[in-house]
Amino acid sequence: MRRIGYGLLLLLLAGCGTHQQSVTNSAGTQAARIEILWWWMLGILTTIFVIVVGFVLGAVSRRRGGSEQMPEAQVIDSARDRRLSRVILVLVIMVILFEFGFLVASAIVTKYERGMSSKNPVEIQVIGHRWWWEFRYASSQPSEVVVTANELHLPTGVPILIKASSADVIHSFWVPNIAGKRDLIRPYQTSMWLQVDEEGVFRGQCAEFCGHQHAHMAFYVVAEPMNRFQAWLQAQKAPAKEPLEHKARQGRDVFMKSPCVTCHTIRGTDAGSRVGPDLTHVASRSFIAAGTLPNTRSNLMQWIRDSQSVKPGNLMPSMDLETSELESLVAYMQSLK
Amino acid sequence: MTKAIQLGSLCALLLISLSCEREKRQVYQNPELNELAMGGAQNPDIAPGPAARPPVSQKPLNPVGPYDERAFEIARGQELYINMNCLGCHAMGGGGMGPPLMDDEWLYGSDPKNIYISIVEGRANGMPSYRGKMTGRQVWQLVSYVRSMSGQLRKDVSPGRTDSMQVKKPELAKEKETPIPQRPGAEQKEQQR
Amino acid sequence: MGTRELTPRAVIDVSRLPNVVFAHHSLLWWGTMGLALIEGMFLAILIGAYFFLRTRVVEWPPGILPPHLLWGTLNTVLILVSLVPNALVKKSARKGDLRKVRIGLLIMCAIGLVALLIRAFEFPSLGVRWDANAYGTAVWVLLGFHTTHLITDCIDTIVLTVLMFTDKVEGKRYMDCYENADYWYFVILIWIPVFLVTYIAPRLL
Amino acid sequence: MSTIDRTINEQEAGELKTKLHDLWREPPGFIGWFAHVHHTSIGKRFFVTAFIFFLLAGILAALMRLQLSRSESHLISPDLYDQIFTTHGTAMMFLFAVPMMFKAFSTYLVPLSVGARNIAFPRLNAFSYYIYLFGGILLFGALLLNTGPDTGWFSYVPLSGPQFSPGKRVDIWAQMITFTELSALGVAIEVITTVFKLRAPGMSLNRLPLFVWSELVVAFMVMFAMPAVMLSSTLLILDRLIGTHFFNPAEGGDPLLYQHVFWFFGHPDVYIIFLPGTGIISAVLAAFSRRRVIGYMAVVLSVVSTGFLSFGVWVHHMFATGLPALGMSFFSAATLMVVVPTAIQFFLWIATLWTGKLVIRTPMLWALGFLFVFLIGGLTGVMLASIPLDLQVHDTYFVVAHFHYVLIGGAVFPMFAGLYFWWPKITGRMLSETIGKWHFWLFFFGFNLTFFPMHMLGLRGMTRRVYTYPPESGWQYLNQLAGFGAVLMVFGILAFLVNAWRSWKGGAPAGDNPWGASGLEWGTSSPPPPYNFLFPPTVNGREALWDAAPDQPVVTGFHNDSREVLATKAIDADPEHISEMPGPSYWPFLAAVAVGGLLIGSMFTPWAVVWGAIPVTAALVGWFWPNKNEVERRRSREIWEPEN
Repeated sequence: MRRIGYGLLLLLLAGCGTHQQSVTNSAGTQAARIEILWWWMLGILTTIFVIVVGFVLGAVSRRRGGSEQMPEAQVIDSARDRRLSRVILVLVIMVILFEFGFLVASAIVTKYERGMSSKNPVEIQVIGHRWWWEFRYASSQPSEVVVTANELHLPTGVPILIKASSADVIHSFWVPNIAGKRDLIRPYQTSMWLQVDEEGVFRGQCAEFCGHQHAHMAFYVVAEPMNRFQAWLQAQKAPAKEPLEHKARQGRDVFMKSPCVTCHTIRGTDAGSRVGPDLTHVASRSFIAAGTLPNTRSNLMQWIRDSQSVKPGNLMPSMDLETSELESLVAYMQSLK
Repeated sequence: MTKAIQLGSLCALLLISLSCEREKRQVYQNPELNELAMGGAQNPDIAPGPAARPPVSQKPLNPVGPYDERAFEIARGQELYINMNCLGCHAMGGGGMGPPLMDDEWLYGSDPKNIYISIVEGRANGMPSYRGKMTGRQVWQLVSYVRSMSGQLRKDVSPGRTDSMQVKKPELAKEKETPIPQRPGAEQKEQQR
Repeated sequence: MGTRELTPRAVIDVSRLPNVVFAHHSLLWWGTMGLALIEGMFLAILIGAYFFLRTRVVEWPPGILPPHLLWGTLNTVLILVSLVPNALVKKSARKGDLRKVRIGLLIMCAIGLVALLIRAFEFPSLGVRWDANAYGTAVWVLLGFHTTHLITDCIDTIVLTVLMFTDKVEGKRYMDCYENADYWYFVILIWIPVFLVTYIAPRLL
Repeated sequence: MSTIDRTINEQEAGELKTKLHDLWREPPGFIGWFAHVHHTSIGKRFFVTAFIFFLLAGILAALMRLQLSRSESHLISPDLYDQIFTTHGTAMMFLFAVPMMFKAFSTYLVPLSVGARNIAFPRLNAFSYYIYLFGGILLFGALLLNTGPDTGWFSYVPLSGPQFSPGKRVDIWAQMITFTELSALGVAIEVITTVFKLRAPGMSLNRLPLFVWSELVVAFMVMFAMPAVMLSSTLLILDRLIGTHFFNPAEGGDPLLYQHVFWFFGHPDVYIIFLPGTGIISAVLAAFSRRRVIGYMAVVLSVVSTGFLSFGVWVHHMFATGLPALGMSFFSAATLMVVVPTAIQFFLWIATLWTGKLVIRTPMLWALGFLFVFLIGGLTGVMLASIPLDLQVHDTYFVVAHFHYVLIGGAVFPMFAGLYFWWPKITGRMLSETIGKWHFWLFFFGFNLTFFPMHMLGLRGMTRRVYTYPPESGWQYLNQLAGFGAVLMVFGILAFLVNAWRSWKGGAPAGDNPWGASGLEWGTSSPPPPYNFLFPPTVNGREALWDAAPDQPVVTGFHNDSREVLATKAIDADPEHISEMPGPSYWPFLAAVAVGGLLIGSMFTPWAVVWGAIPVTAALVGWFWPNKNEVERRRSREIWEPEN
């Protein structure tokens, strides 16, 4: 089921493929810099490892004192010990020099990430909730602010300013392929810059333990060229469309009468609570339940009827609606393009 | 040696067997809850949402709410209290437009079922009905939290302070109020407020 | 049974060594100092936390007056005065002068109890509850930390005094008195930073 | 102190033996068990108890591997999984690693290796044991009661705060910390006093065995680090139970304060766990290379400087919180600096191997395994010191792999090296070499198979503390590999248990010094008699037994009717005075029970602190109340030191 849905997602994002989530498969400026540092370190440290282990094995194979009964403790050749100590001194100095170089390299990488800036960057507020992500695209007029959840659209090739904060406990914002992580700690709001250089879909997730559903607190980054990004942003600004077909309209009524309305917002309707994710354009997203289930009809059904079977302990109650109600509700959800 | 092992495993089993009610983290509501809601209720349809539509039963009502001993559920109730904007009228229990919830006076009765009905049905003088806006389970969580506000619950399940401005003692420090029996005219009094 | 002679061997005969020793010679001293080190570390971190919290708000103390100085100062004076009888206990314990030790200990008990009594007035004089805000929390915990030491050392001293009036008086007891005096010095010492942070800092920050 | 020649004949020696035996032996029977105060019997308890907690926490680890061997597995619920990984981490850190490497090894071995007849403050030592035992029982009992802590072994606020962690789970975690750290602090005081005051004549500080040096440094680190964690957990429980505001941002508190205080303990703790290991390794390498370790002074200085530096690096656990860059790069540099002293020790060990006559026995195998495993952990540690690299792998399985290489490499491998090395001394019987080798190789391969793949998992984005993962992540195969490795480790441990059992039931008698090692502990019989040494020894060089003169003097002249020990001068260890050790007593146990009652009660009502204080005080008074006859005896033979 899940795999089918996943394939479906690929079709959905025609063209730009999903990337294997990995630190060593960078698609962002920071991640790329760090990846270079990583490979260098791996090389150098592996060499050191091989040499040291070589010496140990050499020593072991070198002089054996037999293994039957313990031989007498040997007389110490202090001259040789002193020679050895001098060699060790040299080695230690080399270690210190290497570490200094490493420190400088790291500092440069850090500086680059921190030094990034731009006149009027794309500014996005990332808010961690138990256990989902809220993304708010800043704008000069409050009415223009776009609020979405669990799917972060980013334009490629431009610096992006992330304003990170949390609504409850500590979460951590991390997309391995794009940049290092940043903790979201109430009451702080910290900012970090990042830049995506490749189009594609990248998985990100919460990296700080945040309770029962920490494991299912993921999101997807959709990186696309500026024009496509702008088009998407425009679409998201619009309020929810009046459902056309009858079933969807029934679904809307179910939504307004059921506990759904107490937690979710659908702009353009009476539903305006910010406890749960904003559902104005839920159908435009490729995943539901914070990157847990592909956004298919059957998954929506399962999620609404019995969210607790998917994410035990999450804050959305399992609602046993009657099948007809459920079907129309899902129809409504799917009409929210 | 072997004796020690036997003894140890025995103790282990014992502990598991008396595993604490207080600490249960249940993801589903236990079905008898809705019945509890219906027990003796005038209107079989008060239970919110389809979640609660079992046959009406005339069980004598329970002086203890189903979640009164579940720290986890009570904490969820507290969360609802904030998210559902109960604060709007009742503040953090001190009362405002609505009556205070942390004192000894209960206009509509202090036992869980009455509170349940107050929430689901709504009451005169501005308490809206939340029928259908919450699942039965959520209402019961809210009921238990509301009871903790006036110190009706055990201290080791009542919530501590929240990460917000402190306007009152945390529930686990609230001394128990003994509900005064309902006087006739309580509602008029309420109207004057 | 013939008792075979083992080879004559060098031995160190320790039978004439002293067994009543004071200051850093005695094991007890090392124990006391270890305790003092640990408690001092607690205090250091607590004070660190106090100033960390101070940096989190603009106004300190937030929206209330700093604590009244009266009781705090009174206690400081008393505690500093106790240096004298404490020194007496320590000195005469070293000499094994029972009379002076008893007098000194009695005075110390009295001072300790009075200090605790005054402490009971100090907490209200802070003018804030521990659960009001971070400032209240910090000062209450600081003062509570020192009060705990006051209480423990008070009990310690009382028990010791009782012992010194029984027939259990011996060299070991004098060592105890000596170390108890050392510990009281520590309690005095840590009171100074606690007083400065609790009472003076809010006036300066 | 002058030495004189006198003859000791067998009869005299024999009489002395029986006298000392009656004087020092522990009370018999089950009830008597609670009155034991000798460091060998308390030390053995620390070994056994810590090892049992190691096994229990290991079982929890196996459960986690089982759960993670399939994606989206519903074997274990998230709620239970959270309790399991929290208990696993907490138990391994607070109930196994520190108690085993510091409390057990130092309690049992330090007095023997400095030639003392008992540890300083033996009753405090017993108290430390019971309080630690109660802490452990509290934690695992809670887990069985479905009240196991579920917020991670570090319990970050606000997740562990009153709002987001209802119930008693986190309170139990916090009190468990208080129990175990109280015990650690007690042992620290005992070790420091023992090392400075009870050394054998002639064992000046610059002749202290390297193992004792590292335990001494650790004792000091415990004194400075443990208060921090006791404080962080106490502040947490105050916030939870009496509504203080240390971590409540709305009232001027700050969650970052918790992280600072916690990691100020947390990082030194890694070295508290690892430094005793280095001491054990130095001892084992010396014995099995048949030569002393090269560069005594260098080793000592690097251990000491590690101790100091480790207090300046805690912020590297907080790189991702977005603190100011400048401050962070300072801590990054400090972290890299800690590597230097460890590197020095490493090179010196290898030089020792290079110039020694190696004898490969099981203890030596474990020491060599340590060199291999810990090296990997150290090198990945260098990577983590870099802020950018850390930002990528922080809180992922890469870090999980790293610290298991450091902690299992730095604690478990040396622990087994030490156990195989000192087992003959402790039990008087040898362990089987064959089974020992099986144990080593199974554990060694199992370990690397389990934890090496986790580096890859981390780089592919698998974060820590997840109870499951999506199928499309492609993490399943590596996790299954790790699971297979875990199975091998389990078999390794089983091999050890079999080995221990067989040796216990009838292993070959060990003799005083089966390895021909140099430490003083090898100078007495195995297992040591209740008085440790018939004649307390004196020392003539760094390697006590190897450098001993043909007729090395011994200490005589105690009144053999009371537990007298010789106290020496702090630096140069000249005989200074006679100190009398307290005998068996039930009070430490009762005091521990009283303290336990107070701490557990305080989770339910603050008033427990008040009424709980009464039995505690009573117990302590009983503890210190002198015995009439003893007072008489002592008074009869007091010698006051002259006033200077």
